[in-house]
Amino acid sequence: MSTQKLTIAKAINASLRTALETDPKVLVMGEDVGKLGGVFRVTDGLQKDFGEERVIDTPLAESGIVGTAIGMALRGYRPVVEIQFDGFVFPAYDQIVTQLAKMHARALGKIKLPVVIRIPYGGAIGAVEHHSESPEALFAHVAGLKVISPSNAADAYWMMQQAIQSDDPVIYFEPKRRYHDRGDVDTTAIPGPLHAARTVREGTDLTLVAYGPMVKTCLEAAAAAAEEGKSLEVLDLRSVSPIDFDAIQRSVEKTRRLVVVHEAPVFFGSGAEIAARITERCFYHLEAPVLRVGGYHAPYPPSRLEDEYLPGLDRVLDSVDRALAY
Amino acid sequence: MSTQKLTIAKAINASLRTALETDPKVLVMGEDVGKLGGVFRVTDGLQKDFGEERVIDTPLAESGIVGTAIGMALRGYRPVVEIQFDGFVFPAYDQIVTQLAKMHARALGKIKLPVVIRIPYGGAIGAVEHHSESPEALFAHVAGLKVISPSNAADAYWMMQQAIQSDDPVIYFEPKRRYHDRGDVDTTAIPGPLHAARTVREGTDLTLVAYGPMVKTCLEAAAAAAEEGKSLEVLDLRSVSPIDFDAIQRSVEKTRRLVVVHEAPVFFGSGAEIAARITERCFYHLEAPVLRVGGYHAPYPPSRLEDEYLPGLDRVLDSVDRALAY
Amino acid sequence: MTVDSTAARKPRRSSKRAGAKKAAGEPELVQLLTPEGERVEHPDYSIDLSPEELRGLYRDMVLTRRFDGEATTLQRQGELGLWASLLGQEAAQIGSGRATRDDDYVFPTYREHGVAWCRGVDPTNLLGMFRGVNHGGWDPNENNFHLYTIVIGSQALHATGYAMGVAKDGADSAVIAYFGDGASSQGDVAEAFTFAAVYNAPVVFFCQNNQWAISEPTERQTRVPLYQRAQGYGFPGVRVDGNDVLAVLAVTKAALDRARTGEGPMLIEAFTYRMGAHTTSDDPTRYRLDEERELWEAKDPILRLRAHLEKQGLADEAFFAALETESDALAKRVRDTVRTMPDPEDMAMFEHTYADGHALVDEERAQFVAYQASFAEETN
Amino acid sequence: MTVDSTAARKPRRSSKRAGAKKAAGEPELVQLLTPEGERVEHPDYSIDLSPEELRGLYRDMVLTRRFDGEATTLQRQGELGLWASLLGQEAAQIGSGRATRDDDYVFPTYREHGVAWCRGVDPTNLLGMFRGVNHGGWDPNENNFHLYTIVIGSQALHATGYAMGVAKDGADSAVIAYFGDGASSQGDVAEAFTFAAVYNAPVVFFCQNNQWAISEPTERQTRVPLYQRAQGYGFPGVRVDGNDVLAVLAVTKAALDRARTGEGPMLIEAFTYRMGAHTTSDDPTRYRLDEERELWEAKDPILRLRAHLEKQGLADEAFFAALETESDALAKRVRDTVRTMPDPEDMAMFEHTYADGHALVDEERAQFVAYQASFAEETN
Ligand SMILES: Cc1ncc(C[n+]2csc(CCOP(=O)(O)OP(=O)(O)O)c2C)c(N)n1
Ligand SMILES: Cc1ncc(C[n+]2csc(CCOP(=O)(O)OP(=O)(O)O)c2C)c(N)n1
Ligand SMILES: [Mg+2]
Ligand SMILES: [Mg+2]
Repeated sequence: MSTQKLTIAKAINASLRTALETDPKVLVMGEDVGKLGGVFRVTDGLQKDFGEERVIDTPLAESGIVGTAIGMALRGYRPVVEIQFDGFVFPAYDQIVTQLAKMHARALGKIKLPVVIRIPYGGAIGAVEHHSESPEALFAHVAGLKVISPSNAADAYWMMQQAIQSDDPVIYFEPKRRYHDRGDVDTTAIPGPLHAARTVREGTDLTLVAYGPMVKTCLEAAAAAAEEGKSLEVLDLRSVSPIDFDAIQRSVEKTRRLVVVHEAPVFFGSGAEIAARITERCFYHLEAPVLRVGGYHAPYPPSRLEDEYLPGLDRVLDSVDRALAY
Repeated sequence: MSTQKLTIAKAINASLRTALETDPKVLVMGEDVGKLGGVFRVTDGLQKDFGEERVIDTPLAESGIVGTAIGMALRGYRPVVEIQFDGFVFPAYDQIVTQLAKMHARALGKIKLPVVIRIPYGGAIGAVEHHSESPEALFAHVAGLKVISPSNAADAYWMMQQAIQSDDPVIYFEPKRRYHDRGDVDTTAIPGPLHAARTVREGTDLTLVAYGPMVKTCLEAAAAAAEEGKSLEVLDLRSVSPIDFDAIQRSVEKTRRLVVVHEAPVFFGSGAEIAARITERCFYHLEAPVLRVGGYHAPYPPSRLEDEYLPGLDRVLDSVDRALAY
Repeated sequence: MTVDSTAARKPRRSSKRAGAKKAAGEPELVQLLTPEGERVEHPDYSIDLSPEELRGLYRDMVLTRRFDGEATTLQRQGELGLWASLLGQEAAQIGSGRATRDDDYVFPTYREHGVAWCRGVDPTNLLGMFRGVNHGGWDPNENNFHLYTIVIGSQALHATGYAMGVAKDGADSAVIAYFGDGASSQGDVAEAFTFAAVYNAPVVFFCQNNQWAISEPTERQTRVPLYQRAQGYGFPGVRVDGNDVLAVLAVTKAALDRARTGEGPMLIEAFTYRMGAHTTSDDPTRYRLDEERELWEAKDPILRLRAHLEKQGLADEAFFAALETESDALAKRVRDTVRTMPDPEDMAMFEHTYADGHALVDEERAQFVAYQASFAEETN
Repeated sequence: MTVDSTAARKPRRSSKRAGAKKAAGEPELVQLLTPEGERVEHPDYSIDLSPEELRGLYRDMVLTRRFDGEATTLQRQGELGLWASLLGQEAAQIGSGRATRDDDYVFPTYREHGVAWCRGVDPTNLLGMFRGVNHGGWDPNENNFHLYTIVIGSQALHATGYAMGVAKDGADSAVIAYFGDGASSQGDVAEAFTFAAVYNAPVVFFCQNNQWAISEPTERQTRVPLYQRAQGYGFPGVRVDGNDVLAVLAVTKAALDRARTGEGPMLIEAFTYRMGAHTTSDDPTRYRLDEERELWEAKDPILRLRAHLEKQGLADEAFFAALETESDALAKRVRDTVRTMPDPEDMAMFEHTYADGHALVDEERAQFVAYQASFAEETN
């Protein structure tokens, strides 16, 4: 066993390093990933150690980055692409949706597209426009992509390992506001399945489902609720496509109440899919409708408003109370 | 009153013609919209009558089309943009999501973006890849856009009039497989609100909600169910953002059962949002979970499989039976 | 798949501007065979083919055209949902396709049936997507011929990325990306130029300027000849007579050789003409005059090479007759194969969305099986 | 906002290639004032300014730099979340900004504080988005100065569309789109070139090549000088010394005049240098050497004009002293304004998503009000 205490950012860095070391086909590419080490330093030191042929600073063109990554994957490489911020993925959206997601099926399985797209996402970092968004639903709706998001350092490390090893395109959403959260990372552990949810706190009265940055918020909410005598179970979803509905179902059959929390706008967000499917699966178990806590139907606001826009402790607890009141 | 029997395609054409005649600021633009009249002839004859300055054949570049339309809107024009097929909107997705949708808010309301984006969408026309998709959820999730889809000729005419008159960007999804369906269009009528749903068949046992091409399918399903003694109410949603939840709620409070039907994949589709919100609003009214009928989590299949992929009469009735069985 | 004795020289330094000199309005284009079938010389590109090779190119073009015509007929008969004919572009495709080596990689758009032929893809495999039984019916790696790409311009980036990979591998293969005049307007093509230039990728951009993008003439895409686009990205562009199979072969071979020896990307604009409709769904009478087509019939790529073969006595009646028979046989095989091409199984919908599986796909597949079984039950 | 007596000639036919001649490795650039402050002539571009106008340009640059420096300080003090400094790019921005007419329309990126100044936008209005109180704190139509655009390259298309509208209106205004060297790689910028060329739109593309896109040098975006990009799209490109306010003014005015007289688009590459960090979040020591910056300090746009003013006796000590006082006052006003800039009301989140309203926004607004009210109740 070899356990280190790492931040999420450093855990991703370590995972990329491991992949570059163990598989000569792995490439890292994106804007400023080289000397600068990325604007969040997630790729820090990699170009120095693996050279410009493996860690590639690209022209400023996201469609070009993803499009050429597809080409390199066709040549047998396994590119790990960085999109600098959530709001800048859209120039690449066509390549992701019409090519990356569909090419394996188009070729009747004859070719594989092992491309990982890293996207630092989410708000609460006081940034300017386009730097705080949560577009995961726009990828989960698209068949052919897998969409995941770690909430802690160990997952950040292992989910990146598994994403790179996957022969499918994976969108890896990094909870940027949690980049500096530390956790134990055992780089010799045997990881569980990539798309399985994990119960991060057991409870009996209500289930909170979250992923990425909102897991911590939900744990805080559960701790606060505990002081009021409410027992909340918290599930870290880890994967948004596929979603581990079995795990949610198991929990809801026990707690009979579900609140889904994400930063992304509620309207057409992950919460909608989870609410719809879990209601179908657990119709006779649910004591209350599945409630959703998330962003409003508005562009992500100027940062001085983000505390109001984002789901925080109070809004989560408010929904918990509403669900428990049924 | 001036009522004509028109196909949906002709009704849109007539509506564009009216708009070009009455407002010198209205422009029509897109690939092949001029001499050819569009690949579906929806803009047939418009360039001949209004000239190349008003009906503009563009270079083959969707981002350019939407991006320049934004610029023209800033100059005071009201561009109506055609995207040739659903699957080709993605190169413009960045301009739509990061610019068109957000610019009004970015300017604190100081500028308006009256741009209509016409997208022929949906399947069942035996086409090759990228020509049969239903990407409406990918627009509805984005605040700042309005998303609508007519199901009949009269709506096609009037909703286009209202879309053009709206000061907000409107994504106007045209049910291409229904282009040739005829209906009465009264071009002097006073239309109802753009975003209001309409009850197209009254019923008492279950509500079917659909929009665009699936309305007809649902009406057929309701007729078939009637023969078996089941009374289905059919709601034509007409608008996917905003959604007329009040109308759905009213209907569900009466019928107590709801099935949502769309061509788009079920996972993260409109049905999820409707199921989630209606379950919340009608928790004590629902006798069955809201069921969803739609496409599978797979790329739109080769056309020889589309009958299996798309929700048809049988699949709708199957879900109706399942809902009624609760 | 290369005509190996093609003696195309590597472009000299000066060739960067080959074709850049304007002659009376129209830019010069590289031509080695006049519309009348006369061999002419060009300072930068030359070619020396044996009679057998010349007949081979002729055969390629004739068979490709016959296949293409048969597909059009099959569409009219309802066997295909759509067909995108290459009529008129045979020289551009056979010339460039025959310039490639087995280890080169080709990224076509949706009309490169002639290139597919050169790469050894069975023509009947091209028909699946147009019939609606698949989205691409061949294994790209079998002939280093990628699937057809419908979203205009996308494949230029895939080609560039592939070429970057080739360079990383230290291989001396080259990559060729096909696209149209309309595609030149897409941001993806521009970004491909940028990436290819910056990384000096071994990729040849082969633009078939057939002068139309559905109903839009090339003037809707550019106001200067397209080959000039390359220069502003820092690599050479050249316009070649796209109806002259010899010139296309020579220029493409030179460009591929250039790429494989580390000299980076190049843009070839093959100036040609789409003789037919955009696809079988299209009606060109709405937007262009018959006269234009007639003008181009005089420049027909096949007639031109035939004239040359005949004038030079390089092929006899027996050759042409045998080719006719071979064409008929090909057409028949295509017909028979398409007509018996089975529809995919329903369950195929649930295959190949993912390589590693996906829980939702499993769930939906199971539901579908149950749903279908419910009919069986009812019938019981 | 024009310096009207600017006697920039319309570029002659030959000027299409101005700057295209290479001199010892580096392409020629248009220069009218040497780094030492000497006036020089250029065959295609000339300028003749009064002492007052020269002092005006100097004042613009000094005040812009002072404002910019103050904003950097305010960021360090926590009053702003971020600042994108224009340090070093004052001449490129003031020269081009002063070349515009009131009725022209400007599409900036996020660093055009000097252009905003020329357009009459109150500098304090630029700070709102960097403080996080809004996404764009001015009315674009008040000064024909669009909001800052953060998504790289997008605004090039808005500018082109706007210019197409200007042409439709038959107006003789021109449009100018700013973007960086990095932005030149974006498909949107290429598509803007295509649209502008095809419709002959009255738009000037003004690329500030400050040689860096965050940590990436221009070689990551192109292997030839960027101004050459234009030619392949069928319009002229020129490289101007971006640290020479006179040359920038002359070239931009000529390009705008060209556009307004129906000669279509033009690309100006202002060759300059980002003296500071990309933004206050950036650490340039990780990727570039101090020496480079030092080299460019010798070409400082402000010192250069000051040297000229002093050498020619066009400004006296009193002028410089008064300007110093004015700078201090500006800085103080900026400081005071920012510090008292109020946060937006919570409810502002629900404003302006739509012009015509949206039922969901109404619903969420009502829920939010009820939610907030619930706290008030609890407190009661
Ligand atoms: C992104 C995208 N937009 C629109 C289309 C529809 N479309 C198919 S072919 C075509 C014209 C292509 O013209 P060109 O690139 O010249 O190729 P050609 O068909 O002439 O071979 C268009 C607009 C598409 N396939 N992809
Ligand atoms: C589409 C997009 N991708 C990435 C970014 C992140 N980003 C912001 S500025 C910048 C570099 C821009 O360089 P350049 O165009 O040269 O302008 P400069 O900052 O030098 O003025 C990058 C990559 C962005 N804003 N938009
Ligand atoms: Mg073409
Ligand atoms: Mg720069």
